[in-house]
Amino acid sequence: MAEAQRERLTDIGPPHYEKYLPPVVKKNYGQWKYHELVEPGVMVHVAESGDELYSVRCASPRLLSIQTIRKFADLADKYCDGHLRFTSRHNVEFLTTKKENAAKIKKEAGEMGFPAGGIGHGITSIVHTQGWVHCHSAATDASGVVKAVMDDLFEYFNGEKQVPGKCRIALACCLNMCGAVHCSDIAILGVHTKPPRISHENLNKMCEIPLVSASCPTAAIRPATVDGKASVEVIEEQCMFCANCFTVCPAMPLADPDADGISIWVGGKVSDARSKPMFSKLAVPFIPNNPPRWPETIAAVRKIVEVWADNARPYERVGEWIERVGWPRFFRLTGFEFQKEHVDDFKYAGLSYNRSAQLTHEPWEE
Amino acid sequence: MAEAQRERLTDIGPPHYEKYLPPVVKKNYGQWKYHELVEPGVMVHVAESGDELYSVRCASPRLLSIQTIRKFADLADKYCDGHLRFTSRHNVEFLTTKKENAAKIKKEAGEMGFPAGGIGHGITSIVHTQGWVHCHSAATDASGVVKAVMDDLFEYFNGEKQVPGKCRIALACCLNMCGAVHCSDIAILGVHTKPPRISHENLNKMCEIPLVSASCPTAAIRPATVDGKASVEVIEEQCMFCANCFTVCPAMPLADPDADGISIWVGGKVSDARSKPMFSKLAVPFIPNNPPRWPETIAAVRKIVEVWADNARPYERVGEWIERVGWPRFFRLTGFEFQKEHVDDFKYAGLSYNRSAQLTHEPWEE
Amino acid sequence: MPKEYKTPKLDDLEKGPWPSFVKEIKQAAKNNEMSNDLLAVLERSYDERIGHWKHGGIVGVMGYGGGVIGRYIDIPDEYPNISHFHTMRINQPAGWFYTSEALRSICDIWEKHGSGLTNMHGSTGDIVLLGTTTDELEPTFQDLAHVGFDLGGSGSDVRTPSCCVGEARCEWACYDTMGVCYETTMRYQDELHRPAFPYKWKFKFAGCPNDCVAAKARADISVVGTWRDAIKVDDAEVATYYDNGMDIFNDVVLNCPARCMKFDHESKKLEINNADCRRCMHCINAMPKALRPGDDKGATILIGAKAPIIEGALLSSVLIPFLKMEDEEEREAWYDIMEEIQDIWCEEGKNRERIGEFIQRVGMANFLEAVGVEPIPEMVAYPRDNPYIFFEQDEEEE
Amino acid sequence: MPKEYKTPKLDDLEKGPWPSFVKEIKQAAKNNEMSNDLLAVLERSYDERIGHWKHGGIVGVMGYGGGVIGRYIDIPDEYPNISHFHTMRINQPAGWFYTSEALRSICDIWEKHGSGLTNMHGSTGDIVLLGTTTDELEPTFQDLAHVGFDLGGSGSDVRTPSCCVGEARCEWACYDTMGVCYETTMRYQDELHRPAFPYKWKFKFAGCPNDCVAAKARADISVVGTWRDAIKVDDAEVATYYDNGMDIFNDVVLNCPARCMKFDHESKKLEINNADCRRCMHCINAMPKALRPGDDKGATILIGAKAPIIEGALLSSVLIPFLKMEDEEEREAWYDIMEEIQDIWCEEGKNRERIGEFIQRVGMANFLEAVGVEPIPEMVAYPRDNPYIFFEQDEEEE
Ligand code: SRM
Ligand code: SRM
Ligand code: SRM
Ligand code: SRM
Ligand code: SF4
Ligand code: SF4
Ligand code: SF4
Ligand code: SF4
Ligand code: SF4
Ligand code: SF4
Ligand code: SF4
Ligand code: SF4
Repeated sequence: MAEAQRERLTDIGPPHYEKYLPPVVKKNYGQWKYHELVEPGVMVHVAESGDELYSVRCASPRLLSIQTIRKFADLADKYCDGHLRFTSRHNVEFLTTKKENAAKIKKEAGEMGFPAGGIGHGITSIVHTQGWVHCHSAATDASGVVKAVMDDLFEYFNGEKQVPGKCRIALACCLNMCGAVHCSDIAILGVHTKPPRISHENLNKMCEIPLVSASCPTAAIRPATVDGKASVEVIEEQCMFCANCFTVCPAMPLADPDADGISIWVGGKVSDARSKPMFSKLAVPFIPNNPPRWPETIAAVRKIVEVWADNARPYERVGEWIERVGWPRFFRLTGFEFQKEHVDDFKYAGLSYNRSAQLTHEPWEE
Repeated sequence: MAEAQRERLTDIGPPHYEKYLPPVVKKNYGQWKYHELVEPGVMVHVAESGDELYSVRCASPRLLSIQTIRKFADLADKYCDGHLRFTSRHNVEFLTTKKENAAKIKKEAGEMGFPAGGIGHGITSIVHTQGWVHCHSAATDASGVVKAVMDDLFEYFNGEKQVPGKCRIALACCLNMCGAVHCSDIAILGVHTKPPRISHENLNKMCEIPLVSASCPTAAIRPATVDGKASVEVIEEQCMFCANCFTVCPAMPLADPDADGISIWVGGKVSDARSKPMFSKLAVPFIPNNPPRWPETIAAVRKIVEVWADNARPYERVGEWIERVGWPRFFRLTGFEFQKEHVDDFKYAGLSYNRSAQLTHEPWEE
Repeated sequence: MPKEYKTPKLDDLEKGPWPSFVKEIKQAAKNNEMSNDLLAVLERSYDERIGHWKHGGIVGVMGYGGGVIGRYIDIPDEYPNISHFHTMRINQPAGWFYTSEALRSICDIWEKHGSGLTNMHGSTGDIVLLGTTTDELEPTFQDLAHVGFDLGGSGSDVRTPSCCVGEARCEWACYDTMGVCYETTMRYQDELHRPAFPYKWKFKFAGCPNDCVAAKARADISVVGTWRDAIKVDDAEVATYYDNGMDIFNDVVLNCPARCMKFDHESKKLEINNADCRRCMHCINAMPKALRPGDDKGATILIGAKAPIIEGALLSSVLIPFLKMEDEEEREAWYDIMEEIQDIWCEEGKNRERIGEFIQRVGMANFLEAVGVEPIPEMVAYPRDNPYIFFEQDEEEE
Repeated sequence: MPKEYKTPKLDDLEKGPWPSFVKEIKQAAKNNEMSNDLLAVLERSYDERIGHWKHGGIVGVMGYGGGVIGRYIDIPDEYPNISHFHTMRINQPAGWFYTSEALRSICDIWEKHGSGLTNMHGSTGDIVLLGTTTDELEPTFQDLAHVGFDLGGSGSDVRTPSCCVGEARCEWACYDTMGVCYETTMRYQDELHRPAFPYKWKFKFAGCPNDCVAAKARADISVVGTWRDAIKVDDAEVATYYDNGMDIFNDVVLNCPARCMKFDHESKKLEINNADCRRCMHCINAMPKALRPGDDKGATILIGAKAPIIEGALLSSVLIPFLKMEDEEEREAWYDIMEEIQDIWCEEGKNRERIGEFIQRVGMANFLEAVGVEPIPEMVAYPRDNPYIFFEQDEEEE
């Protein structure tokens, strides 16, 4: 398929964004005055000049076929003079200066299977990763869990149900956390729970033993000779299944149908609004993989959304709410069991102990 | 002086406190209703029964001669039916059911040199330690610094000057921190800043080398043979002058007239009122010892008290105020230089970095 | 016509209101053998509850060290069409703006060379083209280049920078995120394409502390817009919010982390002590028609966020409290500091040690000293609370 | 008549309004050679800016391992009267209550056997008798014993427990601090006098979360009073505070960390959501005539505070959220847990490792498991935020 004649281009960088900006954006660049939610999934930005830009945000599965992308292009041609964008959470936004077009886009995109929503207080799409679709490291699937959870939470996306503030859900299929789930209101995280199975046959051929030993955060790996072959051994009690060894050495896979599964984390955020950025904290240590619908995972996520929606004050993110009422309340309301696993034992563990006598007390809890 | 006839008593424990309680306390034990500040240094507790107990709190240098203790006893006999107590911060309290006696106690104790004060919002006595009076480990004196500082802050003790809340000052003469200064609004801490001088002659005779090596939190000490003698050496760049080696081995003194001095810490608290307990944080890394009045230390402490008193809201402890307005403000208002030493590098250092974009900005600061 | 596989488990995921990735794969699979095999192996993973991908070897395009993730299946005999299934990362246009034409040009190329499946976008921000063979990498790359697209980062290099929509559509943007993101991307073309660092390095640009690109959680360098002067208050609009039933006191004033606002119910006036304001954005978020960031705008530069592997997740921390981003000189000074930092990291950093972990290991103060930046209180949440101070031996008398 | 020393530096510290320790030393020095030499060596320290005390050897009284701190001067030739200058720690009565008679009995004994100087009190809580010789230790001890006093702790033992004044004079005490402090002290006589632990162990008893004995910062076990039911509100007194000009809204409601209070200016009523209340004490502190702790009183038990040496300072953390302290059975159960903890610490603790450091080292969850206490969310400020979980190998399927 090589076209021998063609000059070979490198390091050209991405296209300059300006080529793709709608005229109204070019004209009012840096001159926006305020915005308003028009209806679920539709907002308008008003410029100092008085110009208006309507954005219709539509759900996307992120994993898109070229066929669907072409349909998006067609819709943009029909109503937006060919202009559209994607968001930092992978939704697609159609951009038009005409209010009536916005309504039409919402309707047609909905009919195509890409409903509008996710603006304002509510739940938008789940930032996620590859899972069984593409990654060698996955402890769970990504797209399937996301689809199952979002089907279940759809009423929080399309504006049917109100919540106190933004609630960001993210999924990563292993501890590498490509979805950056460590700062999400609700994080769904694939976990391995069995130590690596070492292929002593191949290890020395495929991997450098010092590199492998050095890769382990807990120093659980040491060089060893097994069946006369240079290899490594893992001190199993010291392994916490991070799979970093597997990242540097394919001869140490951890994946296991029964031992792989999902953990749920809550209360992270990135914005500085009101409170500072926070990490997500462990809510449920382990739920087995149960495809195609992961019902236990769906239930756990929904439970968190519901107790938060019922109890938080306006604007309170999940973590802010829990900080106010305390973790004992969170565990009691969700019914999640508080276990050994919840108590931190990594390097900053000491600071996670409750170093205060400020406590709420049982008789008042439902 | 042994009285051979006498039975040898051991493990009798302390006297039962009941023997020493004033009758009004015995009668109303656990039945107090409320208290009120009567005048600086005098408060009254009112019982459910209506009984009243006046407490006059008088300053004490803590280091007391038996002659002075006997004078306290005389005063207690005169006005309190012989009843008095000391506080957890080493002041002396005279206890009487008669309001008029309270005033007299205050007057007479004041004349004796033990003025009343330290109740309510204000500055009470400085919890402190031995210093050059008794301890081998001291990097500064204790009693002398306390005397100098309290002379200077006296107006905050006797009620002449008002402050927003309680301000607890503590002093410890070395990093062992016998004064538990690590949670004080203002802490005065003696510091060594030169590594131990090893007496290779004696070390092996006086100390166990493995114990000495193990004592160092930063692993700066390793066994070594010096001039043919088994001893240890200190990797000087790894030493942070904690003197723990000296605690276990007298052959490694750190004290040095020029390198010893005082550091000032702020913003700690122990109570759970409003905010949770907090550690004190470094304000001034090093002030040389300047006896008998330690003027630079006095000035630094006063500066903190003044900026706090001028800027904090009612009830705000020093640390609560700084948390609200931010450390940049604290450093600007006090004029203390922010240096390398202020940036933590011990094990939880990472959590002390400013992990947020929430900032105040310069143009608004005076 | 591709082989027809039974996929009962996946079929279940075609149901329901949320758009279905299964439908997408099936759509592509109609005339693409790779996507068809992908469908089959995914169903198998759903059955077996385990993935079937192997570690990728080093594959890529000539002269580049990044931009392609090699991927092979562990049962190539059964699914020969995806025995190779590499992804290509294509550097997105800043702010993810497209024209329909631009999108179609990508689709056409990917139809020709790959699976017909994409991620719009990857979580770093790239256009991810999901699945092709080693042979197709170079032709795809050149076809894309000739319509104006280039590869993004992977491996130990500068990763594809990304940014929030910023001034293009947001009234709160305190600098031109898309402009600076583009400028940075172009400036780092070499470092982006030719891994030469100890580990990856991510830039993200957010126009204000809301941080709509989640930089503070996952970028080695986060550039977060902010302002120094007073919040602009439109008194009439404040009153309108109040009249329309907004609980300004509970929802705005009480939520201010600096506790620096007062609202008077009678006069309906909101008073802000701007000296204490922390630029958290909350009040502005809550009342977008009434409040706006000031005019003296710029950005705070933070450093060192990352996911947990290896030493634990990190959040960014303040490196430069305020930089005037529209001032080219200040931007140049910033690029210089970036270079200084990268140099030191390249010299002293361990293999697979992100800059945040590097700073944790050597200590912030030592790091700053090496980079030639003065420590200031804005950089810390609080000064040290332990007395284990490494006083320097020549300084103790000062 | 003792030798007369010139002490110009110390003399300066006789001036000023705060009571002077120099006056105290001089007073004692009038007819005590030890105190007189102390004065001289202290002046010398003020001149030289360095102390003159050496490490103490092991000195004490027969059958006890603690209670005395040995101390020697490094220039005994010049100050022979203080060549020995040991301190004795005498267990104070709970709450530091005395009669004049009791104080005089101590003074008389110390006049006979020691320097005539004391600390009332040491920062652990003991009566500290400052300075005597090895020979005088046993006679002093027995003289004290015959007037009812015993030695306190030192070394690796239970240290002298101490408590706030509690029910003796405080309306907020949620249990009898002095009673429990005394009971504990008596119960631990053996452990107090005969060091057999890896390191020191301190008990402190505070009647409420104000913690007037600073337990949470410096006790291995902090027993902190609290209550479970509603705060008692006297509406009329609330109104009186308001009428007298108290800014209830700013000073009370806004300072509540749980944000669980409402104040209505019209009705002057204060409403507390007691389910959310954290028992921080602030509102009660601010309005002592109007608010009081509830009736269902008890204590929170916290564990593990200490000063920095060796692994860094620690604050106490929650071990038992609520214990009914007046219930003897619950107290017994608590003593049992203490014993369990001390046993494990004695077995597994390193030399000079406080219980807090021990817990940090082995991990809270492992520690709890060893002690047989269930982990509950009250024990943590927040659950783990890192995914490095040591799943147990038999449990993973549950
Ligand atoms: C389009 C997008 C930026 C982009 O360049 O793509 C965007 C756009 C806006 N964000 Fe955002 N945010 C976008 C991702 C984010 C993210 C990043 C993320 O979720 O990964 C965050 C940080 C989330 C976090 O803290 O974990 C984010 C935190 C905010 C906040 C702060 C909310 C809070 O209370 O913490 C606001 C303010 C608000 O909502 O009041 C905000 C407000 C806004 C406004 C109102 C700004 C404006 O005036 O235009 C925009 C539309 C509102 C909306 O979506 O509700 N945006 N916003 C992103 C849409 C994602 C999506 O498809 O749903
Ligand atoms: C007498 C004493 C207890 C004892 O058994 O000896 C005591 C007695 C009282 N304290 Fe205290 N506290 C005493 C040491 C403490 C300590 C311990 C310390 O300083 O080392 C603390 C913890 C300090 C800290 O957090 O760092 C302490 C934190 C409090 C607080 C909380 C203040 C806050 O806002 O954080 C209150 C409540 C208040 O003041 O409103 C309080 C309130 C009280 C009350 C009002 C309680 C009452 O109703 O009787 C008592 C008199 C008030 C006063 O002194 O202002 N007491 N109080 C101690 C007097 C020390 C002295 O001589 O000055
Ligand atoms: C494709 C993508 C996930 C996705 O579906 O969106 C991805 C996929 C992979 N990431 Fe990632 N990462 C992706 C964004 C991220 C992010 C998010 C971000 O960039 O904002 C993170 C967290 C932020 C951060 O960098 O800390 C992330 C943290 C990791 C890590 C964690 C280690 C670290 O500290 O950097 C690894 C492990 C490694 O590098 O060895 C990793 C490694 C990987 C590898 C290369 C697997 C490996 O071990 O070699 C994955 C290839 C999967 C595949 O087969 O396609 N990926 N990875 C994202 C890149 C697409 C794009 O270019 O737009
Ligand atoms: C006398 C006293 C200071 C005072 O002037 O009040 C004191 C004096 C000494 N302490 Fe202390 N400590 C005293 C209360 C404390 C406290 C406060 C408390 O108990 O509430 C602490 C902080 C809380 C804690 O325990 O963590 C304290 C933490 C230390 C440490 C720190 C190590 C640790 O983690 O325990 C040491 C070093 C050691 O044990 O090796 C220490 C060691 C010492 C030694 C024995 C010196 C040594 O290295 O051997 C001091 C003897 C001085 C002398 O010559 O008289 N002292 N020491 C206090 C005891 C009097 C009493 O019994 O009432
Ligand atoms: S999170 Fe893990 S499994 Fe998922 S894409 Fe990233 S590296 Fe692969
Ligand atoms: S999975 Fe992680 S903890 Fe376990 S051996 Fe591998 S690198 Fe070490
Ligand atoms: S703080 Fe240090 S110097 Fe002072 S008494 Fe305690 S151990 Fe001695
Ligand atoms: S003073 Fe502390 S850091 Fe220095 S060598 Fe001694 S024990 Fe180690
Ligand atoms: S980060 Fe700020 S400037 Fe950028 S889109 Fe979000 S709200 Fe607007
Ligand atoms: S931006 Fe945040 S800190 Fe500033 S006034 Fe508004 S709410 Fe308060
Ligand atoms: S701790 Fe509480 S109960 Fe004890 S004296 Fe202080 S305020 Fe009273
Ligand atoms: S005790 Fe503290 S938490 Fe409870 S209502 Fe009063 S101020 Fe709020």
